[in-house]
Amino acid sequence: MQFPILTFIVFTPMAAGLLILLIPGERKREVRVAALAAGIIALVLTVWLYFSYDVAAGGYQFVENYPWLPALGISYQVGVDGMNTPLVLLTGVVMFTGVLISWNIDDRPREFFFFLFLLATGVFGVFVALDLFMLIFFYEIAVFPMYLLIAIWGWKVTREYAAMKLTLYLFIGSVIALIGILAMYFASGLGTFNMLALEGAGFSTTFQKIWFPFVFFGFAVLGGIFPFHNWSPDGHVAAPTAVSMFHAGVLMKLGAFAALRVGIMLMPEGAKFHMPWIILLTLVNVVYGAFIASVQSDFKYVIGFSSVSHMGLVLMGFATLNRDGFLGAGVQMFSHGVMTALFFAVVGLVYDQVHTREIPSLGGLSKVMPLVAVAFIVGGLVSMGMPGFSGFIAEFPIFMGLWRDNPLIAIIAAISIVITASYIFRIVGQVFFGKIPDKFKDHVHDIKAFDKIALVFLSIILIIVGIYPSILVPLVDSGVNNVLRLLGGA
Amino acid sequence: MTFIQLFFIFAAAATLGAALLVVTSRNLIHAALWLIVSLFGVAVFYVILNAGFLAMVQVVVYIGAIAILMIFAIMLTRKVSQVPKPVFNSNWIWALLIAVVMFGSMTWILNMWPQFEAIPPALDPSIDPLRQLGVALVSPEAYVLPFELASLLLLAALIGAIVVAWESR
Amino acid sequence: MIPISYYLIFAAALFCIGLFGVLARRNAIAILMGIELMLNAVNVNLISFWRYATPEKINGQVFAVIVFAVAAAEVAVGLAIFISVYRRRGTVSADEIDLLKW
Amino acid sequence: MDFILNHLLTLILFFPVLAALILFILPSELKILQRWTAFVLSIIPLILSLVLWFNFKSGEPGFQFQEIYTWYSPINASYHVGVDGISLILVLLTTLLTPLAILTSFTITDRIKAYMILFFLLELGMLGVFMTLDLLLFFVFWEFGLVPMYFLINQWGSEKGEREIWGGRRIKSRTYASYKFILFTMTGSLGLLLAIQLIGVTAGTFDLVLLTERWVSLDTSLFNIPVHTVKTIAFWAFVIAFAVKVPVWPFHTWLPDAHTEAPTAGSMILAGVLLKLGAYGFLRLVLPLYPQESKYFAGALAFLAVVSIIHGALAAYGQTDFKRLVAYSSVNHMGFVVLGIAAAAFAVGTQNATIALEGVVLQMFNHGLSAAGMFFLVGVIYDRTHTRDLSEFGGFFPLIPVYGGILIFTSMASLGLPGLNGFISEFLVVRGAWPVFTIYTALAMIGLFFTGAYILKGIKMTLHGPLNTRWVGRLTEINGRELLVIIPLMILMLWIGVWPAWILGVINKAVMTLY
Amino acid sequence: MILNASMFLPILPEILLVALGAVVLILDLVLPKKQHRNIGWVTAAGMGVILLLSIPARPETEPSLVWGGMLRHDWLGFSFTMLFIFGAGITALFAMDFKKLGHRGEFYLLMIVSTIGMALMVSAADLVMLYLAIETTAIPLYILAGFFIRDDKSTEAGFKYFLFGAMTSAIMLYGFSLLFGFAGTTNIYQIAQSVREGGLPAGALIGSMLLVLVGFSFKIAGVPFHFWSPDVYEGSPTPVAGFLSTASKAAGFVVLLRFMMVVFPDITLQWGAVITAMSVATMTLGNLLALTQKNIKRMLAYSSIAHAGYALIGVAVISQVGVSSMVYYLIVYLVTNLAAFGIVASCGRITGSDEMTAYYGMSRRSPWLALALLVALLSLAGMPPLGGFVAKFFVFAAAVDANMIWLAVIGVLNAIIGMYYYLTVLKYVYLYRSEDEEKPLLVTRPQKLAITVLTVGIILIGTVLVPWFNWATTAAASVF
Repeated sequence: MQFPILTFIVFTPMAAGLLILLIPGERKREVRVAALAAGIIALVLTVWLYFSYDVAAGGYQFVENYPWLPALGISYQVGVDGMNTPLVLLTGVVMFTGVLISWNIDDRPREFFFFLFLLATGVFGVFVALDLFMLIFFYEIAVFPMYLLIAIWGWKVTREYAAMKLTLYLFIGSVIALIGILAMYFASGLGTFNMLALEGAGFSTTFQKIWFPFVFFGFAVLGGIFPFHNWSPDGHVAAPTAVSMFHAGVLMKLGAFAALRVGIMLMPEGAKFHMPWIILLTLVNVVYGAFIASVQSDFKYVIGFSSVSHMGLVLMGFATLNRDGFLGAGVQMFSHGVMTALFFAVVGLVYDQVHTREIPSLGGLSKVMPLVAVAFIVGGLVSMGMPGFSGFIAEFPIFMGLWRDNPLIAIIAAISIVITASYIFRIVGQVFFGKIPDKFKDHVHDIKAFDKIALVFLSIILIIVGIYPSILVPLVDSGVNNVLRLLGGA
Repeated sequence: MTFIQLFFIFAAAATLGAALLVVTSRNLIHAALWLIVSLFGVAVFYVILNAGFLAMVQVVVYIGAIAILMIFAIMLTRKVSQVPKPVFNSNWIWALLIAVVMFGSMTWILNMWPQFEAIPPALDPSIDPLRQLGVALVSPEAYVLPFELASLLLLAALIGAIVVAWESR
Repeated sequence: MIPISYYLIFAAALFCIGLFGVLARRNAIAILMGIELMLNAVNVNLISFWRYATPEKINGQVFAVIVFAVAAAEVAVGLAIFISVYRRRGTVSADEIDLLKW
Repeated sequence: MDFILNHLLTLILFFPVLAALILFILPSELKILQRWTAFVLSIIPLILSLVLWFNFKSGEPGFQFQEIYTWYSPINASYHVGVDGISLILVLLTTLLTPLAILTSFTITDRIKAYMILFFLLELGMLGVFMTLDLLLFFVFWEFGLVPMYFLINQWGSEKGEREIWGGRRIKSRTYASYKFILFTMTGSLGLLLAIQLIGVTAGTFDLVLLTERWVSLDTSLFNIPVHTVKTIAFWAFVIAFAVKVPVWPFHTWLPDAHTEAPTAGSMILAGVLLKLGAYGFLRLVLPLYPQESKYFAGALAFLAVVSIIHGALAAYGQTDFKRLVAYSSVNHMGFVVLGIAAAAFAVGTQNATIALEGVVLQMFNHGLSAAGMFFLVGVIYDRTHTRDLSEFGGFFPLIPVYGGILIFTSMASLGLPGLNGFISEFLVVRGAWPVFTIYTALAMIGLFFTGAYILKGIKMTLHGPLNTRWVGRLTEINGRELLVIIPLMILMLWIGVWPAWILGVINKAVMTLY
Repeated sequence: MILNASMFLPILPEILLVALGAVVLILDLVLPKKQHRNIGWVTAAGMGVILLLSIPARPETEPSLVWGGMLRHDWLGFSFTMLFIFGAGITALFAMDFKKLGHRGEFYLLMIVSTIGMALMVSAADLVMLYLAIETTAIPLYILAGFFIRDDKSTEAGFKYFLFGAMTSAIMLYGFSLLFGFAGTTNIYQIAQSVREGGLPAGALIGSMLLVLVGFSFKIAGVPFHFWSPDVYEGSPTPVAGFLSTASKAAGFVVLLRFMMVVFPDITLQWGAVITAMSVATMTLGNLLALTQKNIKRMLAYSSIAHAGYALIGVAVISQVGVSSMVYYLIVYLVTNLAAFGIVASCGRITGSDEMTAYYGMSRRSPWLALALLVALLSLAGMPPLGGFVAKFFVFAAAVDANMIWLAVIGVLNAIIGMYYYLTVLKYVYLYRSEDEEKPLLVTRPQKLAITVLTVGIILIGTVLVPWFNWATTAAASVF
């Protein structure tokens, strides 16, 4: 009996959250320390998991399987392969840094961390689930704390609206997907929710054609697919920093990942049938998202829309249905997760100091907070797919995948790179360089040590993956094999 | 048409007429009185149907208790009973419609029953319905449970009625 | 002899008159009278069914007895409630008891 | 020693990263320490590349000092480095110019640490391009080099000047220039990126050595389009990317702005090395990967080259800003490089081609020396006068004779005066191109005439004529540090001009084995 | 005709309840006024003891008719009996500290009688028994709804509940009488057979089905017989409203289920369609109307209506899966809604208001209570890891299984609307501020106990699935 590491990973945040609840609400310091401890434990566990995954062997590892409701074939079954191991690590990273960044939350930190950790448990659960019921179970656990986190601790102006919009969008998506899952369950006739078993269920082509869009779009809403992406920028903007990090960094991956796991992997024929037009939607995501981002004047909206654009790339990678595309998408999920967490951390830290996010009113911040500037630049370079950073490692194969069947789309999508570059450089110039406006001069200070640790940590991950892709790519590749096997080696 | 049928029709007409007056009388006391008439009419049918005991119960319980209770209640809430206000609420036309449609559909349903035109079979003289009823109500093989429950219900109703009607100072 | 249809149609008519009273009357006590009419109609039904279909069994009559009991309990409770309402509001008119939105 | 020799390229390539890290941990108050540390550290790659130079066996065909490691296994991209004669020279040029540029930058006072780190990263990017033998990695370094340059211009560029952009907003010239620089080059690279992806998809590898076989011989149709068409499009994607960098008319408009606004050292590197990246791209990628297309479109390329030469010369003549003048001269000189490449592409396999290519490679090296020198000298005078306006200069010779002499010497090298390096390479290019594109070459010769004209104009307006008395007393003679920068360049100019065989030998072997 | 001990075993819970009622009645007489509150403890503890003592009374796997066919001793009835006893105990805990409620022995007595009625209702196998049980459930509830005789709203609630209940039960009774007549028997397990033998046309059967359905719809507050429930819930004392909306409604559901399945197996197509339509109308209307409510009890009332709609899906699909999903749904719903009303009761006891505004800033006043409310509302909304999620999952699964995907889709769309208003309440609780923030909401001990039990229960039902599911399946299987 091996150590049930996945179970530990999934339930560490939850247990920590419950423990935190037991601390009296006014002892904020203890609450924070406990949260940090939990973050560190989760990080250590995920790192350990990441490096103990045996790439050569491939397949699902660390599998645990306990019956949950045998009568309906529901089991608590977890396991990781090359596709989700990085995502588990990503979640650990974001959780850890999220706690660091949230150190200054002063309004009911106990509840904040409880909800945040509940969210984390949901996210972990989805990533490692090998059972459809379990997947949807944790998926929804991951969705609803979002509402409270945004509504309570978010940006005063839009939080109520944004939180509700986000929750309803995601909830709609998840329940639609739920219907699809149920349909799969009954159509398979196997009486099990086990994904591995359902992979071999041999759904009829007609069934797949009908149900694939339900499942795929149901989950892809959370992945921010056009035209269901609307919730995402609003949500990002309204959310408090750590939540934005979680939200854009991890949650959107959750949608994309589930769309892959449940949609593409279980209904490959449906995927083949529908992807040719879905790819056009993702193209809109990529180009339109980048374009909208470039005309925003609110710092956070820029990042929000850039996430839409980048998640479009992930989905686009899926939509190619070939090895390169999946590989790129897999890497992009990780890369974008870290990058966007970094971005939102930066935006949050800037906002904490200057209390505005209007880009034209900012300037010269690199002089007071040089590290923040550097971190933002690193993130920016990643986001424009600059070689040497993880973004390039991710985007390149996606485009290669596109070239195989959709050369025209590859060319159009590439426009987004230039657009991204243009707005990133514009923001860098306007926010961090130039003269500091007088009104900020006195009260703007450098960030705290914890924040620095978080920023450096995230930046380093981006760079390491960028210059040494072998640390990540073979892993993802082994996961891609798993997908391709189901797609008939396409 | 036999005599008994004619009698039936007469009694039915009287009962229904009284019932109509119950639901239309402006004066509630009148309505209550008409209710007694109507209930009495029903008791007559029980007699025709060889259910003498029930007819008696009808008279004792319904007319003797329920109707009188209502008259008491009417007296107690007299203040409003005499203020001239419309008898019916504004939706009475719908109520009428529903009642008529209901009647139509009920007869239609009943008409479908194969034994709709059945003639009463002769009663087995060896069976005493009253004794039968008595036995049934206390036999564990029959209706003792409802019987006991009914007593519980009446007790609860009694207590409950006191709770709401009693205003302690 | 009287066919059962007579009774049944009579009962249906009585029931519908009662129903009309329930739906149309304003005064709660009048409504309660309507309900009593409906219950009586049911009893007529029960007894005639007993007499025509299952005279050898007694369930129809038992049912009717139980309905009596329930009706008594209902009236007692109902009137008590009316009186308590009346005490508070000075009316037992169903459409004037409208503090709640209905 | 064996370790060093076996991993020499990697060491050279990544030493700047180490240097950057060392700088990073230095305390930020000690400016002098930072400067000197940077300088000393930048010498080490130079030494290593000299070791490389002397261990390079010029007679052997193919790439030497190859190293290959897995880098991005799923798409068959590997860390594959190696040098042949052409890249060797450019590596040397890069490692040579970097310390000189750093030495030049001692005048920088603002955020020295960041500045120096960026410089090392820039060096990393440039070296990477010259060394790598993997198409993907080539692109990695190609793009990577942009970023430090962007920030160098954007942050340490000239303080003055404003530009109006659309919308009527006024922004700093250096912001405008850096923005234009990065967008031009990135847009240019976009096609390159897509073409590289296309190649990667069809050939299944990014290794240049393998690609030259697989891609060139590819003749099935792609995406239901004739392979010829696809290749033509890819060819132009490559060409445009490199042409932007070189720059060839009409893609050159970013260059005067960038050069003008960049700090002196930035201009030196920009003109000295970065422009060579484009030309190197032509040599390393375009010619081997697209032999037929290159031949087919050589005429067009030559046309663009000639326009660049003439336009560059005329534009340079028309400038009153000294730095802009030098910047346009780069357009002019790099035109010769492209002309030579076009000729070689057209006459592939002939002796003319070999000669032209020799000229091209040498011209790249030479221009690296002279352009860097010129920008440096402009920088020297700018440091003292804080203006670049030629009309405010004049009659400086008596005030600063040593500087005057150096300026004239360097200008002459740039001009192509026989006996100095420029002459040799331009002659070789013209000699190679003449039989191939006679008319174009003839037109280019006219361009050369204008070259003389603008160089002389520059000298005249700076050194001669009436003295602007404003400068008396403020204008000091060139100092020791500055001499330390310019003298190695002058030595090389003279050396190649007088005895070019040492370098031509290496070039010749490389060109012969390659084409 | 001989009574023996084994005959009493199936009605052991009911007998014990009667005994408890007697104890309560006596205590009400002998205890000094100040200690009357403790009758609540006695009731709650008594319910707990009854739960334990009833274990031997659990049915065999094979259902059997007992007491002359009056009752059917099966798992469906037994399970729900247990649930009602549980619910009554919890309600007693919530009511204890309510002014003018908790110290009245009559309150507990009436609740116990009503519970007995429910227990017999869900087991009844005879029309006579069923009717009587339904009335025994309802009549004490009429009084409980109007228990605050000095409160306009409460008396009005009792008034409306009574009038509407009496009318619908009369209509239902008419349906019963027809069924009796058509079949010649009052035993519901024989009706179907004898109607079939009697050659009754389907139309007549459908007609009586519709009449009966009126009464049942009233019990479960299904559209179009729903509109009493918001008024009654709002007006009733809150613990009573909780009891009404859970136990009474669940009892209605069980009866509906049993009756439809057993009595009308030959017209499933027709009643299936009716129930489906009712399900759609109920959940949609309930949710839409809940959206605009400003009073939390009214909101919960409309949400209860909506939940009846979801549960009806389980009936509408007419399958074994459907029935078990409905039973599961009811278990969850009972626990969850009790919790919701209980928290509202605890809160309203102090703030004296059930308006949404009273909930502003609640999480600052009483974080734990707020958290419990969060759990309850999110369970109602169908969020994991709470019971509501699993319940909805099963219900929708049943719909999909029956190839009624459109119904499942309507269900999920409704779930989204539901999500909206539950979250709105949570927004008030967590986000909005109020002036009373410094004043903590003091929850009394019995309430704490009840809320804790319910909250833990909600989570347990949502995570540990096997026992509940097996329970629901066993109960469902015993219908047929």
